[in-house]
Amino acid sequence: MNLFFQQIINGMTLGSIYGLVALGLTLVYGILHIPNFAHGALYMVGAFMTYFLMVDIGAHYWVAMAGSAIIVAIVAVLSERLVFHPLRNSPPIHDKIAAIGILLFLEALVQMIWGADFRRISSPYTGILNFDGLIIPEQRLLIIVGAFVLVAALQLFLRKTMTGATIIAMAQNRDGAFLVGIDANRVAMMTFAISGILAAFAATLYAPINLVYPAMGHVVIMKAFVIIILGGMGSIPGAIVGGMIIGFAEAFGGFYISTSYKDIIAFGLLVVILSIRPQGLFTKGAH
Amino acid sequence: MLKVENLTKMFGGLAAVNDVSVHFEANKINAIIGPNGAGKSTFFNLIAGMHKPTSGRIILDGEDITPLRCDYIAQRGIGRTFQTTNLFETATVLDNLIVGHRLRTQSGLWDVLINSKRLQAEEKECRVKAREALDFVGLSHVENRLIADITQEERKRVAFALALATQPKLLLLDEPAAGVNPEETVGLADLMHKMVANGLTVCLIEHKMDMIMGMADKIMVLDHGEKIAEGTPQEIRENPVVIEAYLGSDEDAAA
Amino acid sequence: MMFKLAALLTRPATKYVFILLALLFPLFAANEYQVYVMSLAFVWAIAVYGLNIITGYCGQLNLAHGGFFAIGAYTLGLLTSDYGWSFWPAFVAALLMTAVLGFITGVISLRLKEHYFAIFTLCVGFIIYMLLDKWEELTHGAIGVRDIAAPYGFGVVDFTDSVPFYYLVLAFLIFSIWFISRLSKSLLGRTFIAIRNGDELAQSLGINLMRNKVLAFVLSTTYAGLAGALYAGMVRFIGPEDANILHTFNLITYLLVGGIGTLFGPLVGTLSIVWLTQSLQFLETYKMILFGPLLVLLVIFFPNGLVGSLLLWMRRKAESMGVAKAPKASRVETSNSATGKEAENNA
Amino acid sequence: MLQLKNVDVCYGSFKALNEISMTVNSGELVVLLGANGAGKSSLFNTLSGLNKPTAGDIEFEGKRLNGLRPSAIVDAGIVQCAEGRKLFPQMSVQQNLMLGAYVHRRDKQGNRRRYKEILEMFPILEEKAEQPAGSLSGGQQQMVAIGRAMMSRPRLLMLDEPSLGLAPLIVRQMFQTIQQINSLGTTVLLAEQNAFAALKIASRAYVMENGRLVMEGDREAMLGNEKVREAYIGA
Amino acid sequence: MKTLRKLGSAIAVATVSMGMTAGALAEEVNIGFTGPLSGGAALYGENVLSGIKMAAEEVNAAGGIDIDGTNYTVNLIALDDGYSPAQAATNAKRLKKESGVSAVFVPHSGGIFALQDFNEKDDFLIMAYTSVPSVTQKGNELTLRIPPTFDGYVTAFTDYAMKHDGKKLGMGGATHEYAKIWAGMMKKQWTAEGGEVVADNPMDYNKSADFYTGVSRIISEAPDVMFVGGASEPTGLVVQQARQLGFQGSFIVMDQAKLDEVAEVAGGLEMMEGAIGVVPLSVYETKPAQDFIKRYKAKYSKMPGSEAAYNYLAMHALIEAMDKQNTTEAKALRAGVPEALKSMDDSKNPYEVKEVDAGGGFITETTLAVVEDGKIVQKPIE
Repeated sequence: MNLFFQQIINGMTLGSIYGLVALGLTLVYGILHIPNFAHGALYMVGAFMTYFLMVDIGAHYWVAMAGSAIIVAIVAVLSERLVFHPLRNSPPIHDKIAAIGILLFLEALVQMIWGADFRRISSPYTGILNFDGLIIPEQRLLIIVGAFVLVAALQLFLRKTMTGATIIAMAQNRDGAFLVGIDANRVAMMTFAISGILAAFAATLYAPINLVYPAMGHVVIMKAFVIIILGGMGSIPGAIVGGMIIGFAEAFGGFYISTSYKDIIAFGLLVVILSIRPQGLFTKGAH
Repeated sequence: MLKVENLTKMFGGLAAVNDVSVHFEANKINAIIGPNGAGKSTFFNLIAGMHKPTSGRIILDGEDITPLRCDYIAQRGIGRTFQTTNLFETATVLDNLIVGHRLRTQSGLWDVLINSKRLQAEEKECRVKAREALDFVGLSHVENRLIADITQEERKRVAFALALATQPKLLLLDEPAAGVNPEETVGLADLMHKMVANGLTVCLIEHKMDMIMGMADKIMVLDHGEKIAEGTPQEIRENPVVIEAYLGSDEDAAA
Repeated sequence: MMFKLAALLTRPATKYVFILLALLFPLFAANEYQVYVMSLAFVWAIAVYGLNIITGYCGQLNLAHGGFFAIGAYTLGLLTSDYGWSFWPAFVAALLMTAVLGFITGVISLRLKEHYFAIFTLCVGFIIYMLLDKWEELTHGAIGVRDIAAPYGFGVVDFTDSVPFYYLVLAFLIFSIWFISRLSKSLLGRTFIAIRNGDELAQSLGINLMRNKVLAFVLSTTYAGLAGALYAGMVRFIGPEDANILHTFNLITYLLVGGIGTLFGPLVGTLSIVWLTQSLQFLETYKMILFGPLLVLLVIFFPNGLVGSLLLWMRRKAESMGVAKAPKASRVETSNSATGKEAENNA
Repeated sequence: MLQLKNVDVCYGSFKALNEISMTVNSGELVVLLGANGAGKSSLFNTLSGLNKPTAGDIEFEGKRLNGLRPSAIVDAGIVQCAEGRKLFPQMSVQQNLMLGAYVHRRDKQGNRRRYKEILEMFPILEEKAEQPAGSLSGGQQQMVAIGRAMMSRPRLLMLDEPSLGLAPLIVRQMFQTIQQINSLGTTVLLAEQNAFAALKIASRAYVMENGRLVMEGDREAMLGNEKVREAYIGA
Repeated sequence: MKTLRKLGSAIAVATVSMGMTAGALAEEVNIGFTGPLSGGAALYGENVLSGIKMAAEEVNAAGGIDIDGTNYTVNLIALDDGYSPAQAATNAKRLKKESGVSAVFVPHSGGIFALQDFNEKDDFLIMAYTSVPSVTQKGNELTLRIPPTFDGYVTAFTDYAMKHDGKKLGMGGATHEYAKIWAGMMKKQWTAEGGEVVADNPMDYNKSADFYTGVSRIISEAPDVMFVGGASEPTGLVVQQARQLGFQGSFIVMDQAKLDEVAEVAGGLEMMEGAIGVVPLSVYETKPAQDFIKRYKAKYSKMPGSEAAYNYLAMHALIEAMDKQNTTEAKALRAGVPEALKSMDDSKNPYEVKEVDAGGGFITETTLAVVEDGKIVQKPIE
């Protein structure tokens, strides 16, 4: 029975990270219609920035996390200004290829600076909580709580602030947003910045129980795409729920079915769901 | 030739087309008018098979085509144009039109591979039909121009020609004169008369009233998805219900 | 001057010159390595031509293409190494296998539109990769497939040598291009392009969307399978990494750089990028630092690809020079404007 | 207040607006009449900065508007309440309204005051403040749209077919409201197909046909004019 | 700064090698490398390359080598193959045809198999860095296998673990090719000696985002010993998570992972109590090994792994063979390397490899180390 709860914890940990990454991706898609394949690279850069700030500068974990978020936000905004903005009228395939260009560049750049070594970030929370045999390392708890707080903060920002409202407005009715005088460029930059910040937070939360290396974004980004399709592209709750579905599917599938095939589970799930419901789980009507 | 019986289409809880029955006669120009959002485009999409009606029947020359998929409906002889037509910008006008007759041909992959006699014959036939259609709309002279290089009005005509190349019996035209300058509108109207003179039945949605009133044999007025009037232009112009739908009633203004 | 040169390039007879050049290439290649790279580039080019059918002509971005390439390679590899088939029967089997699997995938996936189709096929590609990696009983998993048979030349030529193999690949490439050029001008090709121009328009012309899309998809996967089978016969060792999603991205890059939906774009794109990456090899780890931005710049400044941009430039030039008729070659070329996203309002 | 001189707008080779010259004076309620496709929405979108004029000049309170971005035009005091309302359907009524004040986002107090005024104008919206705008009835949605536009404190309010798809009784209320807005000092430019009702509250009117202004005149002159009728139902 | 220097040297190597093809610097002898320098396995490739590079630079600093009376410096040309066999084959063709190398270092078996297809025909020696036994069992006459095959380890580790820890084995190794072959032999040996494999759950060490599920699945079968191992760092994570989940038994660590590096990630040697693995270089107390570590640390400011050390000694042996045989001809080098291993200075041979078997594999003494009381202790093979 404990093993069962153990998988629940594990599913929630994974789901939280996936959800955070997918959230940034879905925002950018929902508002700007860019499937940003470079998002995984932002996640990776986030982890390296935290590593840099902690190991080379000696910053505290939380300070490093904040610093990393700022830097990645800047990188994300730069990519919007320099790459996606000039491509806004091109066919969608061009966005995808340009995103891949960014991804290759960022990965090579990080590798040039830090090398390809596996690196470790240690968090100050190394304790392990033991509830009658149910083992929860503190960092995992932190991930779950952290993701919850971030999602809540994002919701507050989007619902309660004027700036946040402009982002939602742009997603819900582009023309309407123009009519009330919202500046498209501002929103685009803001959206990219938020997606970068979320990626950096996710990476920093996750890094202490994982490794930091230039190719670390690959699998995460693939799953994030699965998640936003599952949850409906552009849907915020969809990203969270989708993240949890994939997290749980992996945890339980990996445990009760097969660890080797656990990565297939996420993708297989999507294929099955889309075969039955071409518009995704949570969207109404066809896309 | 086209009989529509109690056609209804619900989107969610909303009736976009509500219990519309109408009969379009062959060799006539039939117009559908109505304020914005009256359900005109939905009505077209139902006839062309793009949407399936919630209830009601569509009968073309005695055959119930309601359950058919839209490509079969096209083969039965209903051609249509759209408000905007995406064409192959960097190909010539003629090249764009050749595919129009595709639905009357058979050749497939194997014919391409062996360059069969059938394929050659059919390609020739398609080319001939495309030229005929182009000639019909009066654009023979731009045959070799690229789509990107022709005018808006010529594009409209190319779209007509594309629909004509399918050899339809009934042609549905969705706002054919939208985005066309007034002088050119007259030419398009002439073209529609020519279609009817050549045995086609035309059914169009249009907002340009002067054009409609001058050319339609029969007008159906839709408002809020319902048919509120039907008749000749003269009847329509004098119909108080129509006037109210368009101009608002004096009663409204009395406030 | 430039224009005359370009006009010369687009003249129909020029293709025979290029074929001649390709035939003579092994003679003036500096060494066997260059022949080898050229053969590999041709193999990739065949796969890119496949991608061009479904994505360039039919307008559906297929991200599982690399996966089908790998299926072709694995079918040939496993049949020859594990089941003792000889090369050519296994080669035919590889084509059939990719066609059949392409058909099944197509029937399911082509109901989806735009990004949904793209991401769906991305997942299919990833599943193919995972299955090749994990289904050890069949594929040997991570260990890969060794001892793959080389094509035999029926006692006439030895295809294990680089130069004969080069000619073999060249023959397949020429056949592939020839078939596509015929296809793109045929009624069938026009049907595909009509679908790219818009689902609704195509349907109103009486075109059976699903049947034609699936046909285009199957054709494209078969091309991928052909390329994969040749690849297996050339490298003679394959592993799951050959199905890595990055290969699909590479193929798309080749297509886009050359010019999507153009007849010679796939070849030009593949050759230029393959040789470019080879010449950037001296940068070792850092080659992507150059390559990444280069890709971005290309996409921004040459959105129609090299071939597409050349043709467009030719047309503009021809107009400004008062040449009434556009160059004939552009007849079979397509631009990607139709696959463009809905005209977005960008203030 | 607003002056257009020979404004052209082309979409490709199609001239959507052809040499439009018109004037709107401060405090007026000017009606723009014309059938669907006559170019009313094109004109409005051009004034809002969503379309760029290909020729001519647009001046507002002495300031040249050509080529300004939509946000700058709202800032300058012109706002459009577009056809089809263009609300943010999943956002609450309150959020929709507050977003209308986007260009004055720093003036929180002023916005709150304005918000109260809007609710006084449309009391029903106070009850619905927390509901998603998309769940409201058509008339209520139109109120939100007008309210949202008014939140930006425009000096010129453009209304594109506000009566579209509304029940007659609601339409009547709508015109009352528009008149009220105008009488409180906001200049109004109104495009309507409900010609009679619109003319009743108008000070002046223009008639558009095929992208041109074909007639101009005051209310009385227009009400009895056969040409107005023709513009809608044809000769 | 370090990176700028790296980029600088890369460009320098490149310009030199391009100059080479032009024939400008005739007194250089070229040696090739193809391995992963980008992508997920880039670290591994870089480590291998670092050892080879170090050897080449040492030789050049000492004045190069003499072949037939002419003095040559060694020029290493490294190409990235991103772990792809096809790209490795392309690179090898290029190295051979454009730079005329007589030997190519390849650190992955896929690439090695791809190269073995044509290396005899094209006449170059494959310096194979892989423990996969079959690379030297297929009769390729121009292949040298640098590290020991792992069959020795498998037996030794199994013997030790059975005796000290128990009969129930949980398999939690990696999924890449090398790990798969290792695990296969491990399983066979374990059951052959009367043990029981209670769980078999390999995990993707290079890509997996999380090992929690996999590890808990193994632990749920209550094994006495857990087989782990891929690259050192993820292995450390697996060990750490196993301990966190309450696993009390010992580990058999596959030779790709180094006990000391694993411990660093796992959270200290105490997490690894009872772990059995190969003796890490850092524990070698011989003078050649310690000297090598010192020099390597001075150069790269990190601890060398065995892939650096093995390739370092192999490069030295190769160059020594050129010097001794007075030729760069591949067959002569294949014959000359065993001689060179015997005759070359011990300082160039941190593992003191002295012999090559008939198939072309370097013969290394199998070693075994165990973590005892928080220390890595070398144990005799029983």
